[in-house]
Amino acid sequence: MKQYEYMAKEHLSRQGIKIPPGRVADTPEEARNAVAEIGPAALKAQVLVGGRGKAGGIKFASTPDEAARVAESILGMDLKGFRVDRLYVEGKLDIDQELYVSVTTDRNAKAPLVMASAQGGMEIEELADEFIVRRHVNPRVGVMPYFGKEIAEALGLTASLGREFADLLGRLYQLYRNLDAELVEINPLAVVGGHLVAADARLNVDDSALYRHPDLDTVEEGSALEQKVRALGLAYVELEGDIAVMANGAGMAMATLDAIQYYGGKPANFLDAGGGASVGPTASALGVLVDMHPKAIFINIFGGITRCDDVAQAILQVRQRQGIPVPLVVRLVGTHEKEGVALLQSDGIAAFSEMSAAAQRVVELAGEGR
Amino acid sequence: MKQYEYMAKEHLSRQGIKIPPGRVADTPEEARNAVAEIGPAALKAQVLVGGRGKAGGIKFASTPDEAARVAESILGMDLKGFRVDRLYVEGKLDIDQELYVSVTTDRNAKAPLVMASAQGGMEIEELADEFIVRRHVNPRVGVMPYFGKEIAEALGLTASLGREFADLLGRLYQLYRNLDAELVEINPLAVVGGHLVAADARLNVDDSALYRHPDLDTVEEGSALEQKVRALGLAYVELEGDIAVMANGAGMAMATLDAIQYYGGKPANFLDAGGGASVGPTASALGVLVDMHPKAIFINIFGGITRCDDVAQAILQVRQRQGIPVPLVVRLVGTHEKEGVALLQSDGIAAFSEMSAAAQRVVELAGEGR
Amino acid sequence: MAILLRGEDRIIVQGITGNQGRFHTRQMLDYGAQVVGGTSPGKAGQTVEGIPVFNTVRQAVQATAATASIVFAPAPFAKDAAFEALENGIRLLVLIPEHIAVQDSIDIVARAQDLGAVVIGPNTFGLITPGQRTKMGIMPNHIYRPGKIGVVARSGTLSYEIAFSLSNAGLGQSTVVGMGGDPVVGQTFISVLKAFHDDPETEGVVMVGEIGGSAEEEAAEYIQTLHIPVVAYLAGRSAPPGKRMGHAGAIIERGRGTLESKERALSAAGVRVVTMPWEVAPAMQDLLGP
Amino acid sequence: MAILLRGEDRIIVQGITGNQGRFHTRQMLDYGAQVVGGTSPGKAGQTVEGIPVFNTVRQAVQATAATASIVFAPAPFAKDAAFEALENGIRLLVLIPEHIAVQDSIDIVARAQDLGAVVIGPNTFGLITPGQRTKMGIMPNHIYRPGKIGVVARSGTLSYEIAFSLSNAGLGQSTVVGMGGDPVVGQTFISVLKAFHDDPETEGVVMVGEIGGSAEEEAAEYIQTLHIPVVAYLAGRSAPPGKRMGHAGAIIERGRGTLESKERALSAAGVRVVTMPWEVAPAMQDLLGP
Repeated sequence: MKQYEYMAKEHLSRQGIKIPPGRVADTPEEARNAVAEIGPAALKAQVLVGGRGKAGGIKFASTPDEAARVAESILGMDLKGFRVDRLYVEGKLDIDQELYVSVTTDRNAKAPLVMASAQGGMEIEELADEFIVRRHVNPRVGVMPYFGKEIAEALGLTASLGREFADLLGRLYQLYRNLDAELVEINPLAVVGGHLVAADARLNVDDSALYRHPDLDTVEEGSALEQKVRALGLAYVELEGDIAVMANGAGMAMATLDAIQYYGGKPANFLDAGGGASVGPTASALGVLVDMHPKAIFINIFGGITRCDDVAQAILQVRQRQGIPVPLVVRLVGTHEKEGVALLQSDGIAAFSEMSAAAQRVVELAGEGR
Repeated sequence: MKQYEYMAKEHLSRQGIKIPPGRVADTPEEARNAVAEIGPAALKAQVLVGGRGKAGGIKFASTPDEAARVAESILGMDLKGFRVDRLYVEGKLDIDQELYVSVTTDRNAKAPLVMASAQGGMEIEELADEFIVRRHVNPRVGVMPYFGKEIAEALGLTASLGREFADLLGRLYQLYRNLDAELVEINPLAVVGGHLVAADARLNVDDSALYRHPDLDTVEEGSALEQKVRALGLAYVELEGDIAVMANGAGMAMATLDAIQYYGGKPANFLDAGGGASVGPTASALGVLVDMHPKAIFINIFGGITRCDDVAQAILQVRQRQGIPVPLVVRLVGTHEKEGVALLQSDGIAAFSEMSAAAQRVVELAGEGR
Repeated sequence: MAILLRGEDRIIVQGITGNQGRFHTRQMLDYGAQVVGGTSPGKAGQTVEGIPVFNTVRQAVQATAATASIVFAPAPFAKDAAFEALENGIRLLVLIPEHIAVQDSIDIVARAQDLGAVVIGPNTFGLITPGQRTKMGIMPNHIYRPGKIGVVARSGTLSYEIAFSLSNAGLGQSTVVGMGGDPVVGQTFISVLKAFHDDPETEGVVMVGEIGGSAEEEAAEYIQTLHIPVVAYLAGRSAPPGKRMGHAGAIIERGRGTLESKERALSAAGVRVVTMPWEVAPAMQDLLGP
Repeated sequence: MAILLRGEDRIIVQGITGNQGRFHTRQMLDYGAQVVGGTSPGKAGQTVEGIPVFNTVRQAVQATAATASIVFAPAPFAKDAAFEALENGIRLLVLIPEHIAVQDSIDIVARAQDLGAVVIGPNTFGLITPGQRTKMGIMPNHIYRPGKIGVVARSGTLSYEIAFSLSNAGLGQSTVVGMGGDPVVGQTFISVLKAFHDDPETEGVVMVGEIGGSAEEEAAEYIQTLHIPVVAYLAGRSAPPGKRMGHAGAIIERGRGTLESKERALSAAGVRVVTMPWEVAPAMQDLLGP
């Protein structure tokens, strides 16, 4: 779960990392008051996209009146598909140098990774490799002062700034660990009057660890429909096409989308019904697909833990309850395959056993394909 | 540094371990008020000795008036050489079972050690080995719930009490780590209505780590003189005899006491002047010895880091400043030995080079020995 | 032979009295696995499917001499269960739960490395060695056949699909290993490929990967040093960048971990890369020759 | 030969620009030790006694290929210094500071074990190998002579006393090791005795122990398996129970760690136990024979 900049900064500050003075503003009036209080400031759109600045999501105001005008212009605007509902009004900094620092998890190394650069301000992907210092953290050891000093040394910081950087990196790592962060990033990490200040911040928290952080502000991502399906406990992503898809297992669901595309079709969604889902949840998930009004529906099941007859039951339930007014292709093999196929047949549905044939057929029925 | 029971309990409570209701009382009136507030209670002398109960340092009171009377009788009493200045008035518990649990450091294993017993209430040394469960904590892992459950299992606790014990042990270990404890002990750990309550507690904090705990209540141990010498940064212990001793290095100082005793003398103190102490501190230490009015003084120096001429200078300073009115024996070898011996000779003091001869001589001069 | 799991391995089930634990204990026993005990706090003395239940792993290991464990604990308790197993001498640990906090997985994997233990998962279907009638996992029993093809996969159902198609094509499996779908898991493609390479009975390996991360790219470098036919199928060809696809593993961000980069690296390393699951078995038949 | 420290060891000094670091760098160089570098944050480019100073151990190791380090940091910073050394490849680490928090020492010692590194101290005078003209420590240079007696001690000055008396009696030393006076230190009597036992040049060992703890008792069990003459002197015969005597190590509490129990155990193991420091050299001469 991503956190807005102002939330991320609040966490940094609680961890003892210096941030500029700032206020949240949801209206031009609040922006005016904020600037009246803290002086010349940057008004920053609180949206979960990178490159806000270039897209016009960050503007400056020297006076309260200017702040209100600028806020008026940013609030409500569309920033790369996200509506701006909130601003963070932050005191302007007199920056000598911009650094970059982040802690994230390196899946391959199975360890935390610190990245730092003396060329901050840019997105890290846009930085050439030679400007980035990468050091894995040994999780048995954590980030001790010497480790931060080694990185500071590699960045070419002075001894006193190096000590401050080492202290900050220790705190940043503590935040990463204590808050179960996937990523905590300060960019730019500004050098202001010989001291380090977090001028912008990103914080993504591990969804699997949210149960440990009940006090964390909840930030919903995705469309209303995505949020609704996820609330059922299912992994769901909206896509551009018209063939609705349900499969069991994330890898299987991805392979199913690939197969549709392979035959020239366009999938409407990714839906992992999970391994071993029972009749009820499977029916709910299918109901959502029907409500999407796709051109066709493809159900691709390899029954392992999932029982084919449970899936067949779910299909029949949805047919009875709300009807399935679009072509439906079902591929059903594995555990209790016979019973499932028989059930579907009793309702006039012919199940495929080959994934390739089934994918080809649903693309045809949707009127797409080569 | 040891903490009084009431301090230890405060720490346990902050760590989420259940303690009985309690109040500190320095006067009979405060004891009366405490019992008025919390009901029938135990009045416990706050002194740093074991076996308070047997020595009459713990008594019960059912009413406020009784509390005042009992407090009157305990306050000011001498408990194994310690004056009772403070009581801890603690709500009486209806105890079903008494357990024992502690976390301490095992020097040989270089790791924390958990000891637990289903036979709590007694001093751990009085418990037979077969009643004590001993398990080292791997410092790389710490105390996780499974570890506590394994110990609970060995103690024969029920599943629900076992879970509570495992939770408590995790907290106790956190306290041990976070507070740099040498020992944290709950004895008895009372089972009250199916739950665990810390009925008595001990907490000793590592002196070397006190700088990390500036908020910790300071508890002074030892005589006024011991405290005064320790304030000079020197290791000092008062003993029973009449031969004052100064040596450099703890092992050397101990060996010096042994040598005095070997020749039939009785050392008055242990004083480690430290390795490499300069003239000033060495003179201060010697000054303290003179003030003790011993029968004789023995200075035993093997100059490694410590320079023999610095020691000689210190001796001359003290002689000039305050005089040394008792027999003085100096043994001086090692770094700058020649210079040191010459300096002493210039002031009429003959230095020994053999420790045995010197020890024998000082015992003679003190009029002791075989 | 086979890799990691053999018929003689003595297995315990942590969380044996839960629904999942109970069901899969039955399935493992039916397959022929030597399940010798299970744990569930406060349930010592009971039996599940004839298998004795203990309160702690310590007791279970003492009583059964088990060296392998499969964990069915809920995610918040998985770290404790994993450490309980590792600290009590378990050296093959299968972690079924999904949604284990990543920091917990990091700690588990690091500790297992220190102790020389093998962790499969978390968020895995487990592993199965058909030729020795043993498995630790939740995969369906009937789709595997004994044979000489090693399979290593990130994803469960997709690996079933491919194992089943191999079986149907007469290509039995030496061992099928589920690495797990979580961001941090105990194995890498490299560690499993190495084990297959060292196994004289494995004659070809199927890699089932997916978008996200760079495990496949790193494996490619290693494969160049191997002398064993490898077929790779990677899911996620159609996935748009920046979208999470169920598996935390399956996310493409910032232009890394794309299907193209993975396929390019694997092809360059001599791997036969196929684009659809049903192409795996024919490709392997082709590589192995008549 | 010798144990733990040899002439070819390349040594850095952490905290080389402080008073202590500077003084003992000079002493070590005078003795013949290969001090190749030192560290002090922000002082890179300077030299101390002709030795180059680096900001970090990482840089020092890269530039000098050092594998040994002696630490002079103040106690609160010793853990960081120790980990800096260990994580950067140092495999012989001498920790001079006293009063390091015990929890820090526990962490340092555990990490060194994991990495296969040798920690001497904390609160040690270090170690010296006279026959190879090398030392890492703060002991006076002039009291040692090359020879065949190994010395292992908890306490500094007392060990000087005994080493000097050995030298004066014509009994030179192979290596003299200071285990350190803190409650938790890197070595045990057993680990050092084992090293002496495995060293073909060491023909006898002197143990200098003291009251408190049970390291001597545990060593006694081990010594029974050795075939090497051992003389032990233990300080603290006159110490009253329950009093701390400077060394955190020297405390007798609750009837354990008494001098009597130590001497009994050592004598039973065949160790020649003497009661005064000046009896050590004659006893060793007696054991070794003419």
